[in-house]
Amino acid sequence: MQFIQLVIGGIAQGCIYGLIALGFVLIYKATETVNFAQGELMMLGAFCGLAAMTLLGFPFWLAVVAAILAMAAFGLLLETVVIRPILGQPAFSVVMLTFGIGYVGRGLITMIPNIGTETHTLAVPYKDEIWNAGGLVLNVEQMAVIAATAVLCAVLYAVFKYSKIGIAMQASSQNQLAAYYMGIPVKRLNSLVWGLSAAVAAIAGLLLAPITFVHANMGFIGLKAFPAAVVGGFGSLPGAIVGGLIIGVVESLSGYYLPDGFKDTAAYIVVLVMLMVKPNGLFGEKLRKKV
Amino acid sequence: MTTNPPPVNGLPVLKLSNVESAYGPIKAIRGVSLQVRSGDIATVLGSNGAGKTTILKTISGIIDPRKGSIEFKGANITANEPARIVQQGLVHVPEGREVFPLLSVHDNLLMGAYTRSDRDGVVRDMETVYRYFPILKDRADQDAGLLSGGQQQMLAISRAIMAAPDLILLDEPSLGLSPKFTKEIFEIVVRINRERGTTILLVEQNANMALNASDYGYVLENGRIVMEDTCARLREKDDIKEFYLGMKEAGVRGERRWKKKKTWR
Amino acid sequence: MRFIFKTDYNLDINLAKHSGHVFWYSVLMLVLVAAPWLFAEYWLAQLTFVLIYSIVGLGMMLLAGFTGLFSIGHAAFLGVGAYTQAVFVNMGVPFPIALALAGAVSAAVGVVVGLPALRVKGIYLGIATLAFGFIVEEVLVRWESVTGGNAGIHVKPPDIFGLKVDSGIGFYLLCLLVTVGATFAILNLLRSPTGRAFVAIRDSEISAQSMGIHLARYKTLSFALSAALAGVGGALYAHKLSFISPDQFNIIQSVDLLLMVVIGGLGSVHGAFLGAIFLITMPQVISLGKDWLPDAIGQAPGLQSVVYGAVLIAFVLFEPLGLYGRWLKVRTYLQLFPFYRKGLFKRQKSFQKSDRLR
Amino acid sequence: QSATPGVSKNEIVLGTILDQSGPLASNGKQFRMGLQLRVDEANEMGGVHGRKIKLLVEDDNYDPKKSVLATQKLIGQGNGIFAVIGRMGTAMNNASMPVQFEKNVINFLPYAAARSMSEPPHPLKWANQPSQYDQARVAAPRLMKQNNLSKACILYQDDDFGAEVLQGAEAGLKTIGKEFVEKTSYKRGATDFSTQVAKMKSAGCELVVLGTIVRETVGAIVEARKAGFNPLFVGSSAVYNEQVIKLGGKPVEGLYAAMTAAHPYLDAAEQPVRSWARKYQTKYNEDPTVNSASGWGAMDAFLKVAFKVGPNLTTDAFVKTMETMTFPPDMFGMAELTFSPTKHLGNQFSRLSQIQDGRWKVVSDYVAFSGLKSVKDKDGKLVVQSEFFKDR
Amino acid sequence: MSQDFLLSARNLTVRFGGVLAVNKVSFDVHRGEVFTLIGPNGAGKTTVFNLISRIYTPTAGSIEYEGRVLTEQPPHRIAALGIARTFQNIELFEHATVLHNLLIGQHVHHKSNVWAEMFFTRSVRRAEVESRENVERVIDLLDLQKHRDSMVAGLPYGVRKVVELARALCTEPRLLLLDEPSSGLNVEETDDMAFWIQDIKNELGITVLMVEHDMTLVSKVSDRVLAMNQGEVLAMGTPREVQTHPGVIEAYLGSVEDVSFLRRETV
Ligand SMILES: Nc1ncnc2c1ncn2[C@@H]1O[C@H](COP(=O)(O)OP(=O)(O)OP(=O)(O)O)[C@@H](O)[C@H]1O
Ligand SMILES: Nc1ncnc2c1ncn2[C@@H]1O[C@H](COP(=O)(O)OP(=O)(O)OP(=O)(O)O)[C@@H](O)[C@H]1O
Ligand SMILES: [Mg+2]
Ligand SMILES: [Mg+2]
Repeated sequence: MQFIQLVIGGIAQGCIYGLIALGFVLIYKATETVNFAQGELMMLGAFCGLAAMTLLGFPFWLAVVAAILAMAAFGLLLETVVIRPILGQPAFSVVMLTFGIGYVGRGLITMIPNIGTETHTLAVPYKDEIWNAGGLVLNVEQMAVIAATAVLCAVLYAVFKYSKIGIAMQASSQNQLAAYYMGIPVKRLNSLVWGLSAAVAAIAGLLLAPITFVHANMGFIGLKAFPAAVVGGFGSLPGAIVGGLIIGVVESLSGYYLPDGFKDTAAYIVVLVMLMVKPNGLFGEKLRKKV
Repeated sequence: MTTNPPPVNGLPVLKLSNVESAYGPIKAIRGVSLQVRSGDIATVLGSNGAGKTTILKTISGIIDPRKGSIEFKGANITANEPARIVQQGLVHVPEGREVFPLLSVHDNLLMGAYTRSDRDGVVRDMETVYRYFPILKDRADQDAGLLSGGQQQMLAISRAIMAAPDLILLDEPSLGLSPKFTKEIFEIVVRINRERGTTILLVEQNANMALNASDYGYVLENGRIVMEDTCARLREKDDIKEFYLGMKEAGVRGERRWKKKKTWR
Repeated sequence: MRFIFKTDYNLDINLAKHSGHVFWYSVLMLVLVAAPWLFAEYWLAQLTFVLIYSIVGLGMMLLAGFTGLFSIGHAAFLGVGAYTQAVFVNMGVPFPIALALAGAVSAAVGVVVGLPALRVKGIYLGIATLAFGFIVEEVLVRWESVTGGNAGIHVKPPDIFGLKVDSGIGFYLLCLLVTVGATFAILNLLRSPTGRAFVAIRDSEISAQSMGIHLARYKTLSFALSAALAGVGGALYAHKLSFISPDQFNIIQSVDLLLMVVIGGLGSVHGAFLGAIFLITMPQVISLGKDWLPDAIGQAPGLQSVVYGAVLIAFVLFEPLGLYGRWLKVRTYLQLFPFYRKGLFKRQKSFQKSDRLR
Repeated sequence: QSATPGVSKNEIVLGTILDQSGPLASNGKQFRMGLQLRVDEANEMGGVHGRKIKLLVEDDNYDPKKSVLATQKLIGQGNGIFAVIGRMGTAMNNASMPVQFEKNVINFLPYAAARSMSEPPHPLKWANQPSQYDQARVAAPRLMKQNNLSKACILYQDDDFGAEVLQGAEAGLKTIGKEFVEKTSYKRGATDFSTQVAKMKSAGCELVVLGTIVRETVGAIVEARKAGFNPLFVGSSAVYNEQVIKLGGKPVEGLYAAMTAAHPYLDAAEQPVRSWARKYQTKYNEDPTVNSASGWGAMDAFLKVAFKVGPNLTTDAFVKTMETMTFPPDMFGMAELTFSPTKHLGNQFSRLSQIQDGRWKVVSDYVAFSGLKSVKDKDGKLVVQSEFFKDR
Repeated sequence: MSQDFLLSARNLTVRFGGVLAVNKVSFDVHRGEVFTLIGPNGAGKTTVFNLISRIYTPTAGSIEYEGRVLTEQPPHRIAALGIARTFQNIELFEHATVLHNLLIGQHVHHKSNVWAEMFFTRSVRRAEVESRENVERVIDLLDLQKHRDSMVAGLPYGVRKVVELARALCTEPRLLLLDEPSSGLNVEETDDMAFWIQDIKNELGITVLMVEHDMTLVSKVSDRVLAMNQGEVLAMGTPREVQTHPGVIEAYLGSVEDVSFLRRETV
């Protein structure tokens, strides 16, 4: 029983990692950059929701929609203002940019008087609700995360696999020059991707808010989502989820059965082991240049 | 488009006036003016580093010219977004293949048709392409990056065909192709030109092929156009014969030692 | 413009390419040696930190800038060096020996990290080093008998076989010595076959291999050298701060180190120094600027990180080659004056190509 | 005039180094505003013996290295500073103190509750906050005894702060002959406490000592309530915070916390606190917190000493005076502070507060942790006895 | 194994998933000859090169080189054994100068000792000067003087091909593998290439194994030619023999020699 409860807890936590990892993978698949500001976008999304509910007095669901839209717009803006000017530079430059964006995002939120430095709660309708199923405690907040993660993953997977735009996004990440030659509007797609990933971040932020609270540093949880994405194979959407679940469950079990310290490093140990055994992750493509 | 009217050889579909492009401080082409008439095949000859690729890249908006202007179908497309230029019906088959290595061959072809919205036409052209290059059909699900060099070249050309453009810029299409396929490629190029009325601007090291297949030719040296004429006449020029067609009087080894360098300046 | 007529291959090999180099670098050295008598103590302390971070930066530069391997866990090596130094110095081991040990232990750890690096690259390597950084931090926390755990440990001042260096000036000169030594070692390495092998690996692994470069060996070597430099830097850091605790070597520190080399200018030794200067002076500049701003902004928490992030963004956007790149442009401008043409440094359109296939 | 750093004819320059942009920016900001409020008040009244107070604030991002640099900057800049007041964080203080002591700069009432703020003794070290260690040492055995509990657990943050609480609580339990049945920790910033709670639940704990700060406190308690695990929770002064109530809501009812200064509730009974809070509110447009009160208090203490020293302010004179100081309890309910040449930690008391009906209620008098001893009572049971022990 | 064979492949077979890229291919390369592989696109020529330079491992079969089993050597040892190659798609160190590229070619000839290098001892300096002299000889041979200090990234395609050849020569190989050396070169440059290959064979005494599509070049320089098709050996012999082999004409050369049929006038 205890074991099952731990696994359930691990799955719930894993879905959180997976959800954030989805955001990483999305950007990576479409632009081949790693967005170290994903956590901050998530934080901004949560603050948007908070603002919509407290300042504008929106009901919860409306606030959710508003926050997602606002963040999508923000993502577009971000792309136009800071990412686009260096489009085409090595991916690493963009990675550095995202560090900068992260700093600025966190700083700006912190600068808001009386709000930025505080921790807030988001009044979600299902707060603190639990289902008791045969002695197992199921947390509604976590169930919401699980459900949303599954749906998002399926939708994004389909987009990348079957839609022309999704394939074009991958194409421009693999060879931008060729994408231009084909008439793919690389810039527009790039905006779209950033908008999309900011929206995904907003969803993650809103789902996480009841679990981790809303505060300027809530984005740091993203540091655990990286290992999740890597374990699954960085370019794979289902991989992000599976990676998240693996890490969540390993964390949960090692937290209970192993001495202190293992829970917090479990994610990192798992990722190192994975990289030794299967360097491209579970679902990662086997990449080899043909000469 | 397959539905295009038969070729009306006449009006210039592409017109470069006084174009100058540079990489940083290095000027690669200067004062280049050329025209390609609708329905024609035009070719640019030139030795290594003459600036042929640079001309094509400037036309398709990959590099912005420092000076001069480029007109396509009467509209000024100087320094436009590459994507916009393609939408107007100008496709560039780049030097060095530039396939999408991690997409399947099929998806690569699909990307070639990105700007099109007529599904039926795309399906039809896909079949045409597969008929031209059956190996691509066999490998439709393989990652394009794993194709052999020549197969990738076929894919690059096919992608351009998939776009059903009005003008194709071809940068060394025969690079790395077997002799048999080189001929076939040129046949295909000529066929596309004849059957679909697609105008073609061709850059090719195989001058013999190029001069035979084209209507009009330009010779480029050190970034400047030094000669232009119909191909029929170019084929007869001594300089062309010697330097581009390899018909030297004496292939003596010693000659190379003091390198008779061609120059028109 | 300066034209140099070369008469000997040695001219290409020498570090100083012409007499101007010799002159200006000698002047710089003189100023640095005289610094304790030129600058106030506060500025000297800053300068000491700059030197320490330059050493670490050299290591980062070797790894990221020249070998093309990015580490997001480099603070771990800094930490290993710092703790090794602290433990040995507190045991009474003389400073030079402890410093060598700090470098060696870090290098050994670097080899261990380098091993997975042989199989993964790009983002995977980044995450592997990130993971490794967290694990080292955790070990420092848990291995209380040696590290003192979270409470941290105090470090005794350096003792060079009986000669105690407990003044700021003495320690500064010590750091200067180590920095100069490390810089020459790296410069020499970079003009030797090993340095070329690193660059080859950065540009194309497949052809490096076909040129007979043993990828595993050189990648590990790069990791080891980089870690050793970080370890030496960490050891000096431990002395300068005289108190170390595990959380000083966390992810934020690692990111700072990465930013340092990026802002300095990846792929140039100068960049390591310029980056270190930037990293240390930036917070000072911000807090100076604070007083000029209205209170609502100047005193607002978070200002520092906004400015920091904004500067970083500005650098990537406007000067991707970092401070060193900017300096090169200024220099060229001056040399060409008055013939400078406007388009000279116009950025070319460039196109991203997948790093996944390299 | 002597060449005392930071003191000039009409100015005393003080420095403080606080986290203004890092993980504890919120506390740092409130503390800074508290300090500044008192400075402004003093300057409006003409300063100290004709000298205006100037407070230089540095942000260290909760990073020891930056803290050292900031300290060096403060002491090296212009005429230097007379004292560092209320510097935040244990590691930051530990790293910076040697640097400033070299320059004979006092470390005055740091905003850190660790033993190293007053130990090992140093003439320039002056602290007023009972350490987390001592708070836990008093609170844990006391609640055990009071409620007749037998099994205690601890959940602590695995850093220097958590270690203080852990060691203190362990020492305290030892006085009543007990040990923790479960010790479990988490990393700073953790959000998932399910395994920790599961561990403590299966150990059957009745008292859980929390070496946690705000969010983790709430996270852990909420998780426990969901799992149907309802022991007594007690934390150090770090959980004594309005935020805990705001975030936690219902589940955190009943939580105990060790504390000294009481939260300045605006509708609080005492008039002086009310008018102080109003002043604060008008100045900063936000409600004061216990951090603001601590900042205000620290500056207030400094001013009192400086007044007492007289017009000839030197470091030596300040230290001499400080060694004789006794500060009566202030309006926030801070205990009496007494200092002596051998006693550099002013406060040796802490008390307990509990969340009742969404408010912190003080539920005990001050308890001294120095005089604590355990005695066998007539039944042979161990009892904690203290000269100060006095339950309400 | 006879001393005349520098390299001999026996029953080489490689399978990539469903594709049988090379199927039971055997051949011998004699010391001091130019041996050419031809064949239609996708015949498996480059794959054979990749097998020799150990980028791929054969599914079956073996390669012997100077009496050693090559397939047991790690990839980085190949250069040290005296085998150098060029790549079909050019794999240069883009962000380095031509000189730098060529110096890397000298890598195998240095016992690099990190400590000595850090102090840049006299012997390191001597070795550096020596490398430079070797490199300069290659630069002279291939007429690369004016590109010596240019960044590779900015060079035209044709020059890069030459630089890659030069880099391979700098490893001072005994066996040189050239993958389509003339692709992207015009007639005149191809002529130069032919002369160079002959120089390399005759003056430097290096054995050349080449993949090439330009039949003029092939006939000019090769001693023997092996034609492949779909991973299998189709024909082997002198250039003349192979060019007249019906299977080769059918699969590779195509039948029409005259290309004037392309002209518009003739349609
Ligand atoms: N990225 C670049 N950076 C700097 N210079 C360049 C760059 N690309 C080309 N050049 C220079 O521009 C000139 C023209 O190059 P271009 O590629 O157009 O020649 P080309 O005629 O296509 O030659 P090839 O036949 O080799 O393909 C060359 O001298 C070359 O050195
Ligand atoms: N790594 C690989 N994975 C899958 N298939 C491969 C791989 N490498 C080569 N192939 C396939 O093996 C076949 C032979 O390829 P190879 O590159 O050897 O051809 P080639 O003879 O060099 O042709 P070309 O003249 O076009 O360069 C091709 O069909 C190619 O698709
Ligand atoms: Mg070209
Ligand atoms: Mg090939």
